[in-house]
Amino acid sequence: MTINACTKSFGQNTVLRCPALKLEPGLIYAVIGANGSGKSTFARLASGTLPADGNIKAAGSGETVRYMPQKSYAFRMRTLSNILLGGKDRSRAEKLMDSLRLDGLSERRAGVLSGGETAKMALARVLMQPCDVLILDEPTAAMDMESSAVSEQLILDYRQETGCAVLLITHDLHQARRLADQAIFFHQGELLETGPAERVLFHPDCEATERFLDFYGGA
Amino acid sequence: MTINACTKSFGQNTVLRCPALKLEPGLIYAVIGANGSGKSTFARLASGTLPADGNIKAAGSGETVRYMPQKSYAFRMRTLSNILLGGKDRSRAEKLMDSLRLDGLSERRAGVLSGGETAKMALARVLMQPCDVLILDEPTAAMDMESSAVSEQLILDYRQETGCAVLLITHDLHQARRLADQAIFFHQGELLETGPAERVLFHPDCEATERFLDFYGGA
Amino acid sequence: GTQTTPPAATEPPAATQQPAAAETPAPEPEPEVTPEPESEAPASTVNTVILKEADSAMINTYTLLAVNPEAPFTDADGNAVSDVSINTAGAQALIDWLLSDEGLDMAVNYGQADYGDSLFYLLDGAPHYTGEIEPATPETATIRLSTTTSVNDSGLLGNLLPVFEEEYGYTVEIQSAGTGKAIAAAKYGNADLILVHAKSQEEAFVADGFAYVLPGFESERLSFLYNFFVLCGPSEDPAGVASSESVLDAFAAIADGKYTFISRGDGSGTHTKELSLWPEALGITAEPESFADYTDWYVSANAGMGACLVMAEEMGAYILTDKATFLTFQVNGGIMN
Amino acid sequence: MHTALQKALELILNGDRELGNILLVTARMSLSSSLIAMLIGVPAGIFLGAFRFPGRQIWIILNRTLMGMPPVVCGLLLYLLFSGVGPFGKWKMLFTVRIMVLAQVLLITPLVVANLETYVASVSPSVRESARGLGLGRGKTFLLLVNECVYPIFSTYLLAFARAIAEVGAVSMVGGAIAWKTNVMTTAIMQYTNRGNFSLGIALGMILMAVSLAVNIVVSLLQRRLK
Amino acid sequence: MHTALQKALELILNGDRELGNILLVTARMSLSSSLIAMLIGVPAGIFLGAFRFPGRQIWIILNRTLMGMPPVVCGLLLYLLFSGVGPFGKWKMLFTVRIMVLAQVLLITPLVVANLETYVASVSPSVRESARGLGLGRGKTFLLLVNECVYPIFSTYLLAFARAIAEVGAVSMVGGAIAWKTNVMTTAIMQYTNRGNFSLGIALGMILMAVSLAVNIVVSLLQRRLK
Ligand SMILES: Nc1ncnc2c1ncn2[C@@H]1O[C@H](COP(=O)(O)OP(=O)(O)OP(=O)(O)O)[C@@H](O)[C@H]1O
Ligand SMILES: Nc1ncnc2c1ncn2[C@@H]1O[C@H](COP(=O)(O)OP(=O)(O)OP(=O)(O)O)[C@@H](O)[C@H]1O
Ligand SMILES: [Mg+2]
Ligand SMILES: [Mg+2]
Repeated sequence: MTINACTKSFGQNTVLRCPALKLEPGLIYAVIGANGSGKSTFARLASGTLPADGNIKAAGSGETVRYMPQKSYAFRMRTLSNILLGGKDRSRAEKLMDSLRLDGLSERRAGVLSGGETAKMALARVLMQPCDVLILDEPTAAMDMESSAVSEQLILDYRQETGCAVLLITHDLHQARRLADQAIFFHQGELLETGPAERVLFHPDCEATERFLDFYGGA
Repeated sequence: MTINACTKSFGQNTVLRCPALKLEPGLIYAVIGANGSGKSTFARLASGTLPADGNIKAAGSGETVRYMPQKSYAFRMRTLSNILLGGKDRSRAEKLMDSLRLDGLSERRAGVLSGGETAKMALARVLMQPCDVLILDEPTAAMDMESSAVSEQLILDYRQETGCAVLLITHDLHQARRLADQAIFFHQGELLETGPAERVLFHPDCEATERFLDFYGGA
Repeated sequence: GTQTTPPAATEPPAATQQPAAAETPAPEPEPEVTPEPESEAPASTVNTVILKEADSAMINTYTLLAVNPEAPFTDADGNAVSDVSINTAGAQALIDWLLSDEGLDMAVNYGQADYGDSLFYLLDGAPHYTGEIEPATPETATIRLSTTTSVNDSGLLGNLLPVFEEEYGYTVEIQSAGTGKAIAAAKYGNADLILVHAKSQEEAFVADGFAYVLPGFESERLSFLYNFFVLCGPSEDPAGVASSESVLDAFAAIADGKYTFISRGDGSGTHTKELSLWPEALGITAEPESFADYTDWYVSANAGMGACLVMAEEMGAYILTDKATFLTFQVNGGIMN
Repeated sequence: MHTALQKALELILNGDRELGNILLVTARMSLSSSLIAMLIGVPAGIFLGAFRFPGRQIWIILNRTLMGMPPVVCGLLLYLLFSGVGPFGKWKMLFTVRIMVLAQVLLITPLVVANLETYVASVSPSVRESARGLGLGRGKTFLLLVNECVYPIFSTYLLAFARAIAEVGAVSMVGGAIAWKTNVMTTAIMQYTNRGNFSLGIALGMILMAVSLAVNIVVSLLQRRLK
Repeated sequence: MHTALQKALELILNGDRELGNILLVTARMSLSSSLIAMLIGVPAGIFLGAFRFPGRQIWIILNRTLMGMPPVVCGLLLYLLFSGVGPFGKWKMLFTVRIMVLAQVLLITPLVVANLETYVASVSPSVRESARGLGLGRGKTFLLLVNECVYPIFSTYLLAFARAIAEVGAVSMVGGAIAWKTNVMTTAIMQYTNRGNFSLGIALGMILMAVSLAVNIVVSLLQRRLK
């Protein structure tokens, strides 16, 4: 799938400038960058939930996209019903809930779930059906370590089964390293560097990337 | 400061059962536990934003408490005004914004900030004035690594200056280790273990704690 | 077009004239809405016409009553209330003026310009005032006049009162409502005088002690003007009321043939009059129960005269109205195409 | 006040036949008009609040202006349209409950739209983002929005019902307040007031408020359970 | 329709003195009553929506019932209270603009309260949690809630104003529709209609709607800037 070159501005504040991008099926792309560097904006454009400037469609047509936003929204219904919004397959929903340890919560109103539980519900929801491009905006930020690990495995499995491309936005560079084949680095709204994860995460070309990764050592 | 023994139920679902707890001034308490184990509920009770069952006040009286919720709320005003809600000292606000790299955003409407930016604003807001007990619910979960490191330093400085007790809820055990003097472990709504961070995080008494920490190795 | 039966013998000549609205330009209210010429097809204009008028049973007498400041006022729950403030001096001045040469003259001539006919006539033996009229003082300057819609809507008061106000410095606040409410307003201490047209209700008002005899007059009830109720209906007149002997026969014919009839149903003077015209055997009173069996033709609209005329026009129904209101309604266009 | 209360009780206890008819017509008219207004207004309001399309702002202002349409004007317009010489005169709807319902729907729908629009505007961005992210189409997203609005829908229904049952200007104009046919509580109150029978007017008013209170309690309980 | 439009324009262009007075009284009455209703209703609505206190649910239901109070009943009650024989008769307020404003305030305030309550209930938990966490007192929290409600406050104001300018039942009862004093647009429309002068009625209606539209546009633009 291709993502068209596009920009996004709010007022005179240009928040994202992104060249055309080709996503290979079956690969996981880690999207990294500082807070406010435009990662979520990129995800919104790529998923088609936000129109780019000039109403350009960022996402290529024909491919199906599934997208888990950074702020997961719990629809005003039970947790299980929320997950079934992602797809009708009940047994798959139950399997996902089991692995994410949400099984006791299926009848709880989704609005009262804890932060991590909400994130897990949203992840399960988005994984319910196959797609061509899966976009995940910091899916594990609110999760505990076990759930985080389970989630990573679920993402890998999903990629395996569907052969989709995955855009994974994360601040956890350990996670990026564990999962990603490719990495995309955003800096102040610019796509600054992209390439194999190995290279970008360990031997970046740009100085800015290097500076960003410096804090990795400290972590 | 003391936290009274209290429980919290929703319907017949008891979400938290917590014995009385004494917090020493000047110490940082890491609060850890799986998703849904009741950490945020504990924070809400301790901060007085949620009444415990029987309307018991969890927090002791006389002490001032400041609390940063898990979901930071951006009031409908500029970022700087949001931060000034925490205290009137403008130069302190600017210093905090500088260190958190929010300085360019002071005139931006807080509602449009990115996830990490919002968290940083909320942290700055809560650090504006001294208090006796500071409660932080996953303050750095949405932040990039540099901001996370800065935030940790700000928390340590604040503790230094004010001599307050800090309750720090976190899923990042590295962070807990770096900052915490004491650790509190919640398991399925029960306060299961508490003690010096060294011991709880490395040589826990309970089996459940041990199991929880197991995933630490994997991370 | 409009047409009428020849007037009964008792009439003053002026009242027998058919309203020649078309001939007389009506420049004051709205120049551009000229009433339809008589020759025009009925479908495009007000189809409701006067069928029966100037019957002796149809005299509509207007009466002034000054509210007695010593009246046995009670509140809504029937507890006595003392010291209700009534502007007696103002009420007296207004009554004096209305019954003076100037006032009566203006009243009797009102309508000539717009309708080519007077809307109100002077009653034989109407009280007449010739003395001085007190000018306003700050305490007496505001006069509260409670009156019926017909007097107000016909424009009579709007024509007369500015002259009085100008000359003597008063301000007259007119509340217009059905006679029932107009009288109730006075009973609740909200009017200094009333101008109404329902004899039985007036007499009850006097009997209850709410009116009093003004200095220089003989009676509490100062009846001074009259005009006629008219029975209107579709120009085709299916019940043939136009040719009936008397208005009572006309009503009987309507009831007999179950032709739709619109009743004000609101306790107004017109309603009170209408109730007295039905054959007694029907037993129609103000109580809804009394006509529950006649709902197929007896339409109790409980609305103002204008709204009822509209309804009559719409349903091709018969209706009792006072002539002044009917003429005003007609001049104003009544129905818009 | 005391007399009025007594009269109200008497009317009810005596099973006054006319009161029964008035209550029936009132219920028929206000229930149908408020429900129809909801059926039109809820989707329209959600649509207006959630989806961006050219001319949206104009529609919003137009709706707000319609909200300010005086009942008497609404009644007058309908009257002219449905009177014998008007374009719809052939339908013979004037002075029936049907046209009263129509007038009420015209008056209430803009209110419903405005209420829903305001609420939906605040939740729609998150809802639409999540729905879109799950590949849900416009139709499903719309249904989800309806589901998110259940609480305000109940509140709005109460508002709509309150207006329907309390309105008098338009209803008397097009319905004619004909006894045994189109006379409703408010027009009956007017009637008694016009006759100077204030305490009977207040008595009917009390009954009306009691009905209102009952509807409120029922709807509030329902709303509470659904929250 | 055409004649009516022509008449409306003529009335305005000729600077008809009575129309001028009617417009003035209408503006005075509807602006003051809607503003007073907001001053009372916004705080009350926010309070009811945000803070838990014993009896809160009862207040909400009570308010919703008041929302259903028919204008004629409200007018009637005030009429009786302020009549010469009523308990407040001495104040001589009947048939003044002041009592019309009072009646409108009684009718509109519950609407404002209900609108604000519904909205605040949805944002208040987060706002209060954050405010409390910053050690802000009730007063400050309340002001923050007001600030969060600016958008619905504007929408509600439009609703309040719309009702104030369009209402006829209560206003005619307590105001008496006295020419040059308490006659407003709606009562004037009623009067003209009663005299069969429909086109003048519609003409006034058009002017009223134009005023409404103008207010709407101004408020909508303001609201947009504040969003
Ligand atoms: N109103 C409520 N009704 C029922 N259950 C509730 C309600 N509020 C919270 N809960 C439940 O209470 C449990 C504890 O929630 P809490 O937010 O304290 O978890 P947490 O430890 O902070 O989790 P996380 O790490 O995901 O933030 C959760 O399972 C949640 O579903
Ligand atoms: N409506 C808007 N108006 C103005 N600026 C906006 C608007 N929406 C977003 N921004 C700005 O755009 C920038 C990019 O936001 P985005 O959410 O894409 O960041 P991010 O990379 O996802 O950050 P984080 O790691 O914190 O989630 C931020 O600085 C934000 O303040
Ligand atoms: Mg983001
Ligand atoms: Mg939590």
